[in-house]
Amino acid sequence: MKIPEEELLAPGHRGCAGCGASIGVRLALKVLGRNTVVVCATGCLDVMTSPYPETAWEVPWIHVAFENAGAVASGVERALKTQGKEDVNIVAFGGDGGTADIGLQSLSGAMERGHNMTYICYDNEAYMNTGIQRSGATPFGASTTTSPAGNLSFGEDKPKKNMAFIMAAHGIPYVATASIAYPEDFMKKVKKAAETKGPAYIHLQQPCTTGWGFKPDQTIQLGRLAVETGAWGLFEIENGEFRVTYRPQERKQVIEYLSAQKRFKHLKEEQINEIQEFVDNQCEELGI
Amino acid sequence: MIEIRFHGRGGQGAVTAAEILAKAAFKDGKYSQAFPFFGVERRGAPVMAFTRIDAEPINLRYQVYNPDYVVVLDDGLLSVVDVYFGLKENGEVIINTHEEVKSENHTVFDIDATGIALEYLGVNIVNTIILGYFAKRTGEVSIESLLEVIKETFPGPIGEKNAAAAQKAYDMA
Amino acid sequence: MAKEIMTTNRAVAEAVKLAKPKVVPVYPITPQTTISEYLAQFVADGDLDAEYIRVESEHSAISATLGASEAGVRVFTATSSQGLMLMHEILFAAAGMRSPIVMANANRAISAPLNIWNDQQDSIAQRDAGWIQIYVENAQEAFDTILQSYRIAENEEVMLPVMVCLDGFILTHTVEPVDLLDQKDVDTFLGPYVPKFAYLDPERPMSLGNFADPGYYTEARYDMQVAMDKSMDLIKEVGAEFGEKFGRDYGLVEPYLCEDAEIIIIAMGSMCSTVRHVVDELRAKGEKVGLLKVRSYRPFPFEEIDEIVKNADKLAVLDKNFSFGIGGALFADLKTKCHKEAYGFILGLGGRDVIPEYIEEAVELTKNPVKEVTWLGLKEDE
Amino acid sequence: MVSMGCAISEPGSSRKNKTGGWRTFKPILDKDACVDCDNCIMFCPEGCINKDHDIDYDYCKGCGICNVECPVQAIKMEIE
Repeated sequence: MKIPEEELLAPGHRGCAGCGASIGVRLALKVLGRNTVVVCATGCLDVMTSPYPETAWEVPWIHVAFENAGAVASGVERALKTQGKEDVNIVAFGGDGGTADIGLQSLSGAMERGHNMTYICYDNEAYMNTGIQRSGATPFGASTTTSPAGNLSFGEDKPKKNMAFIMAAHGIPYVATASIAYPEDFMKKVKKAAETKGPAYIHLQQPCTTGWGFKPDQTIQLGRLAVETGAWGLFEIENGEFRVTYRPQERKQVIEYLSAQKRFKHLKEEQINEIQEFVDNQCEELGI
Repeated sequence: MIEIRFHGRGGQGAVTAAEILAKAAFKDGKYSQAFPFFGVERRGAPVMAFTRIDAEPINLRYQVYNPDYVVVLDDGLLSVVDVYFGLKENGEVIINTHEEVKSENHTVFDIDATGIALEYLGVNIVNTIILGYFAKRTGEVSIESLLEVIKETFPGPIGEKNAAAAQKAYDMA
Repeated sequence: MAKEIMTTNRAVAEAVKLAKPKVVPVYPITPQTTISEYLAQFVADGDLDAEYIRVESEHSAISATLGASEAGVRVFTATSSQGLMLMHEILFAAAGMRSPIVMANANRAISAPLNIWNDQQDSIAQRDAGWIQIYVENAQEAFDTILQSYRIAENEEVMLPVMVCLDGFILTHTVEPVDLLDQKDVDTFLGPYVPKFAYLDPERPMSLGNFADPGYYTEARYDMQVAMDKSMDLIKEVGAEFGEKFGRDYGLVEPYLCEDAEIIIIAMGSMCSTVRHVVDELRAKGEKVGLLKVRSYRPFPFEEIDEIVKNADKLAVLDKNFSFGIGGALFADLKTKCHKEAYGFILGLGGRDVIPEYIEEAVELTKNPVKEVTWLGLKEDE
Repeated sequence: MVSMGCAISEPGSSRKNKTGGWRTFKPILDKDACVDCDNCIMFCPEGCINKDHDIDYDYCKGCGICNVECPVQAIKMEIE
């Protein structure tokens, strides 16, 4: 795959050193090109890229609120349609909180109505913008500021919400999971999503140096470990057809992934085994 | 100004009757207003609707408390609702019934609108029929305007049938 | 011009059809529902060339409306009560992003207790959102005001959304005569909407809805106040131009027999009609009473009001809303700058019928005051 | 005072905000060792490495991802 050179997310943005979200956006925009309108939910991405009077966006961009990217994108899509600009890529970015929690209703509405748009959830598995609070996408065992490990707690006690399958249940033509550590796989999926007539959803895992607790240079390493251990699976569901897009040759033990992050540091053998079992089951279900 | 209060049950078309009457009066060149006492009641529950007709523009924005006429679409309501409430001294009541209804204080006209409805429409929906009767009995609205509005409100054969039924009631009055 | 007879909701829908919005995201709620139904039918029949978005909530209705507006087209939405409350957050965003949205609100009480009938608490609760708010008295004014609102909202010096407030059921579901306008006249009056400042277009990339730190936020809000001030003249200008063209003129306020009035009743919305009727009756008895209808509640026309009430002895302010701990919002707002002897009256909450007796009682209590704020028609312990 | 609705009509204007000062460690590329895999370009959160693998130090925050992801260790991190 030839990667376009043009950068449509300008430097000078306020993302953390080693920010995974900006990597995800950069890669997506390379595929989407200039004929794109971006709708952004409130979150790290919006705050770090749009401090007035400067913007990091080279393409038209709009942010309104936390929970309504799906609805705002719906309005944008229809308005552009009435102007004969149906060829413009409409892409919405929402974090895991803005997607799996507070924005789920407006996203569901947009998907169900069949708007021609791509929604990309950049999932860093907690509310990072406000200081690492638990979201519906926080994985089992992760310690966050609102699901902290403590004398009586091992952190988050529920598994991660399965957004890709929830979106697939809407019967939309294209759903995929991706990781910033597998850029070609991700970019192919963005291309497919953009070319899909109707709604497409991509759930992009994006390690977060600040929220997960690892050194900024490890962002890609962590993404890779998530996939190589099976903690995060890469697949797509195209017109209802499920396909794994990447299989690790030999799955690593999940402890390698967990022990590289501060948020899992407190876990005891018992919970690590539980997570390993969960990951094994998940991989079996997905066929990884 | 004359004020009319309609009593019916949800689904019988009392609100539509009030609107048709207002529209017909408007067609006659008068000012008019119609509005429901809109409840959360469902099909079958008692409902009310109001019409005001005047030669001048109408300024009143509250319910009709002292009607000149009361129109009752269903005599079953007589045991549930005080349909005579607030009726003006010389006010008149028109009731859909196949029995004779008497009131000590008010003039009551009864019409078997249900009979006509079943004959002409095949269903017990009497709002247009009772308006036909109302037109003749009260003279507040012309039958021509009334039939026109009925046909506009229900386009096609249903409107024709309703208009014929209203005409029949008009002729009976 | 064709004179027809229809509900206010229908009149609103007819005005919207003539204004030709390109995107209409709307969610049904009593008593706004028939507006959304008429518009759906217009689109289904090809009478309105617009994208009708069947959103899943009012929050998404206003969000999609804002998105479409920012994408550069004329838009419309409508709501009521709980729906308007659900929109609350995005109302501020729409005003802050200077989006020229026109929205109809069918005024309805707020839960709890649950109530579907009219009062004005819903829109009053949004008064600080940065929207222009115009309260209409009848179907004709609703029709005319929707059209004028586009001119006001889309004016380059204003660029603020406009909320047209119409009393639920009392107006929305009442059939009465309305003069409609021809498409050609409306086209000339409105002109097309051409976005100038902010729009989403790949040919000219802009970032909208940005983050502003303490160094800019105050200025952004102040600019809105400047725009709100400018809208004051514009509402009058547009109302006057409308009058010249179509024979019905409008302003920020509408005085009725106020010149020599000793007591002026101040009110908003549909109850002004009944107040006129009471004023006529009291005048017939020799009482010098007048009505000052406040049409534009935001911006609040202090100067106009001052000018009209300057010779009156006392003011009786009627509110279909209540700000707990203070009184009615119209009364409280008026008192901030107007130092006339004024009394506030709360009435018509949750659909309680505003009957002439209440208005007469308000006049009596203004003559012989007992307290500053009185709830009219309040049932004591039964 | 501010633009209408605080809209920003200059795309990519965040370039005015030089983030090079955030750096503690500076990546130095040995171009002779570079195998043109482009990992550093692909994974740079700032997008500040061009196609010739020149690093724009005006923006590089020194995260070190390029250093870690370089398959031939052609990028070294040096203290500023």
